[in-house]
Amino acid sequence: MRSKLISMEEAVKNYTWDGMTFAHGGALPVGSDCIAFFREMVRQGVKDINCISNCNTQGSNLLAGAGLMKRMEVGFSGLEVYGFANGLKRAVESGKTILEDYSNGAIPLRLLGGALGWPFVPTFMNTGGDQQWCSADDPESYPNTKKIPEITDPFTGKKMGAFKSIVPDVAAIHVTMADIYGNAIMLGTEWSRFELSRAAKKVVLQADYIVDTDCMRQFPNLVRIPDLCVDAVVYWPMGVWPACSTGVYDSDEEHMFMMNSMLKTEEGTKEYIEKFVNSYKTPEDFQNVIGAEKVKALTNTATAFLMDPYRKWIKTEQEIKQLMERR
Amino acid sequence: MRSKLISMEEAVKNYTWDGMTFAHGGALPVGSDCIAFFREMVRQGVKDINCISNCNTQGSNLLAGAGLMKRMEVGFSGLEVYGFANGLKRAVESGKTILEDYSNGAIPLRLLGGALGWPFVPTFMNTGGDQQWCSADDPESYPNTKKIPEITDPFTGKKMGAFKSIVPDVAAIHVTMADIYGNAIMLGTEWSRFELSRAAKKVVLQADYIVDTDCMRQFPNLVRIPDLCVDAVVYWPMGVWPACSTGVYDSDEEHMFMMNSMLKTEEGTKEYIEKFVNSYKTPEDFQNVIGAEKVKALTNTATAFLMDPYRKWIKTEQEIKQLMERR
Amino acid sequence: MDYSKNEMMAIATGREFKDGELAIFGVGLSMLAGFFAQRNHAPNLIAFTEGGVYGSTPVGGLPWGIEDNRISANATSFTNAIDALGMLVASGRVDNAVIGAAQIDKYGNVNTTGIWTEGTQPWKVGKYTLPKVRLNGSGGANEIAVGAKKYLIMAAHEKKRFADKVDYISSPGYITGGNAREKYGFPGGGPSAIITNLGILRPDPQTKEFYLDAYFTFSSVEEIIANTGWELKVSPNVKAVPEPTQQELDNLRAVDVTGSLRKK
Amino acid sequence: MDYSKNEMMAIATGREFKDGELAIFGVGLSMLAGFFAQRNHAPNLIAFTEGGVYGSTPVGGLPWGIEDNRISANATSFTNAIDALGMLVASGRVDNAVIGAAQIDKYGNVNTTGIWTEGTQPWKVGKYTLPKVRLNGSGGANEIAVGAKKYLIMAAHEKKRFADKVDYISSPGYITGGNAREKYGFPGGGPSAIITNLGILRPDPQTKEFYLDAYFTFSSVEEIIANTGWELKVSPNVKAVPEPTQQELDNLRAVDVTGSLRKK
Repeated sequence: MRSKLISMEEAVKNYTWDGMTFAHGGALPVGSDCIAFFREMVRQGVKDINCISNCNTQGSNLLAGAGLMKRMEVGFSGLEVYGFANGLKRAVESGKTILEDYSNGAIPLRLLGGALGWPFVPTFMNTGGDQQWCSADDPESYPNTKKIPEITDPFTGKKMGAFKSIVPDVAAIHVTMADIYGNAIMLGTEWSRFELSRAAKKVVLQADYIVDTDCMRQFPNLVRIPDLCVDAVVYWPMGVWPACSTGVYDSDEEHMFMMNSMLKTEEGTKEYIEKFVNSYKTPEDFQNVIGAEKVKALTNTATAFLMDPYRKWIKTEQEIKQLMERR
Repeated sequence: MRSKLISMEEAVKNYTWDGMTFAHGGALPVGSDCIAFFREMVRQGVKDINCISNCNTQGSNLLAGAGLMKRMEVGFSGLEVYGFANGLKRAVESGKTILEDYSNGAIPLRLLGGALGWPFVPTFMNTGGDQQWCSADDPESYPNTKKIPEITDPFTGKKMGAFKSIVPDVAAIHVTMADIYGNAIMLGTEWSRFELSRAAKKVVLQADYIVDTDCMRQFPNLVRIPDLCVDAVVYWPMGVWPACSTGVYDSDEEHMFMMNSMLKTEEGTKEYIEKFVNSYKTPEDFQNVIGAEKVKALTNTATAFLMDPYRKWIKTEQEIKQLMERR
Repeated sequence: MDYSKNEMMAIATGREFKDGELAIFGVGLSMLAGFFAQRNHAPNLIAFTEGGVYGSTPVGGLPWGIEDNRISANATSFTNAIDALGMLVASGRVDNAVIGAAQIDKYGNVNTTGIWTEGTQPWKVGKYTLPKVRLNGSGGANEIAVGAKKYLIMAAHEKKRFADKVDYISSPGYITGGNAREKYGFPGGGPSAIITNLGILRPDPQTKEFYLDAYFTFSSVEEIIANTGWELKVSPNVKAVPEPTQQELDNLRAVDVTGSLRKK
Repeated sequence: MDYSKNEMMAIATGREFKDGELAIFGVGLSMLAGFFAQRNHAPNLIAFTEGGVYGSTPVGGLPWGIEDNRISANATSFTNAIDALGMLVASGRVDNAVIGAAQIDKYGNVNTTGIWTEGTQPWKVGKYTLPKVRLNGSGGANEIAVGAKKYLIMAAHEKKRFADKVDYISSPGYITGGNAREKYGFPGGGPSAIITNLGILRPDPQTKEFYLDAYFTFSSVEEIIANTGWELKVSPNVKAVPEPTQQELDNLRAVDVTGSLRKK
């Protein structure tokens, strides 16, 4: 099998385009999303994105704040204890981004439906309330009957709702460890990454570590995303920053608040992009943008022990450079 | 939290009853099913079992051969390369066991539906063929329209089928490792054990090893069955014998064939039960029934390295005895 | 009074959790109330978060999110959202939970999605219009609302939050009251109490309209009525909620390491 | 002839796998044919088994089952049945596969469930009756039949197996022929070939009835017609299947370590 290891720049160039349906994962406000991939999307100015988000994250907050998100389907549009997502909030309130509301249980089930090749999934979630009755895509009809239509259980005759399955064009997924073929291990909650990796037409992984395939053979039950689901692998340490990657680094409280407050305004967003998106090219530069001391503090996480069983298979920067050149 | 560790005898006494809907897992003909639990069911003579099997195994083969299985829903009723399951075959051909046919993809999805609290799951599987048109429960109607009824996708108007979800009364599940609270790690394919552990009203684990909870805290992503899904834990080494447990022992080719040929007849089945069911009481006796040399040969498996990361947390026989007494 | 209103609210919420219940905790106040209950009177309360994080307790301070490393550092199991929200919550297996509310109405319907200019609410104008203020959406609270056997709603008691009808139903309570939930076949039973910083409201068994059941000693029936946006019915047996015991305060403060609830 | 009929059948089956395809292997002959293809001409053929066993090759002999330790010893990933059979196979993602058959009819419908006494078949008597001989059921073959973009059917060529109509459809092929599959919305395309120990049958593009496309050099059109239970149509361009090359035989035998196919 051939190596799927490519650069972040290539990954965004080859796997994103204007107007695409893009999904991301973890898609958790404080943990394990492909934030670095979003930064590169913003740098390359991919626009009119139809974004499938389980939850909003600083990645979708940035994309929306930069005016690049045309539409979003989401279960939770905030940043949990870090507050409202100002970039997204501004885009939605101004009408720049059309937001179609679901819940945190709904998006994973709709991805499950996509993964299984079902056109719909039965549900009790999101019925009897305004996720069902309001549709941002079809605003004129209230109560809406097409977004989450009523169906009948053929066995009991009881009524319930139906979710439309989701098949994203591309999913960018953060993983803790990947080998060069795309076998991947996630530490911490999978959230909806397992279903997403099967639902999307193309899958790009963003990994904190590149490990040897021997690691996968020792822990095959941990490899929840096998190579055959994956099209490309990008090595990008601290790629979830300023959010956290379980086992690797904590969330950067200072930057989480600062970033979110800068995204409040267009000017602030421009400034943020200058300082934290256009200010680096390589993963090495990126570390400098974060700052060595900050990286040291954040990687000193109480979850670090979760990585211990796998450290001996971690590829060095040098080995990874060689693997990239060898393609 | 209290220990859920109990003896095999107690487990079958407390969690099985005549006429119950019983599900088992792995439910793979050659791997990782709770065969020891089935032996105890046969010893205690639990009867009229409504058996939910993803596949037949030597456990369901024995239960049916012993005349204790009233009905079965199953995707595959054989023993793969080990041939037809003679005990089950005899029970079905004689009309003693009513067998309702599905497929290997169907049973897991029906358990998924049960786990999610859905009354049905949409499907393309098992439609356009005799799993849909024939019903052993409702034999007079052909083509049958109630077993896998036709439903309509509310978004496209296209037709598809619907499976009835399954909620077993009790599931007995083999796992490689469990702690005394019911946190469990499976090595090898999960088959449908994850869904089963959420679909069943009660769950009993049969474990090759009891490990310390520290093992679970080191590998939380491997703990696919958390304690809150589990009612009881039984320690039973070689519990899958004569089939295989990935990472622990291979299938016993000689016994697989011998057992299956003995199950061909009622007499042979009686003899098998005498020799391999009523011939032991404790896990220790059970090892002697298998034979020390055989155990040595079977545990010398090419998959043994898969257990290496966890060995330091394995509880000794002595520690387990103490844990049992402490209750 | 040697405790804060938020501490009273957290303790009153914690008292609603019984030993041995299966519960899902959110972040913030809800998690503090839950872990307080576990420490104080419900040692066998089994809790998890909506990401499928099992068997863990916070480390190094209150988590910033349900997937924060602070709640992942000592977990016994990590699974996924379909497991936690689909198989355990929406399916009807969870006994108890806590959700928050930006707006709440007399039937316990919760709005966390947006605030509309009066008169422009979708249910009033018969179409979906943009909210004046976009909030966070339902998150996993909708799954709790449809699936939990019972659940608690926590909210600061203010007239503008306690509306006769919410602008948007993010998490359905009893919808239009009575047996309105039955039409949707929800596995869950609906909200069992609204616990505020002033007192406790409970649903009428028939009408499902929330009435005032009890007030905190630092508040009063009058204050609560004055801060409720609908004509709040008062129980004939309305009573004062017992003040926190020293043991309860000690246990709460042991959980609230950062003292986030102390501020009065 | 320095090869066996089974070896010819395995090689002819292997030739149908193209490099880069995503394939699911069963046990026995099907797995040998697949791994032969991978070794011989399709190095990037990606294969998995229905248990969600990925990236592995057999160790210590041919596996007794798709979950046997012999196929689990060097896997890169273990998941589950819903992943493998639901998300990869039934969903329409798999390019190619092989299934076996106890009985097969002119439209490629496969029976692996039971054999009925002539005249008592459910489709004849209009009710479900007990089979005379209970077989193994469909296993994962039904998911392949509904979901795989294309798949191959392997069977020993005997008149009683090759029936005008199978007793029971365990895995639907083209059902009643023509576009009959469309009614069911199957994601998959149906069977692309029936490969026997005598030759290769392929479906007519319109009628979907299987005709004789090619015969093995040790067989003949006449022998194949004589061993087929329906009036087998013969392609005007019917041809001999090229004999195995030495390289093909070497690669097959390197995979068939136990020589299970050698027996003539």
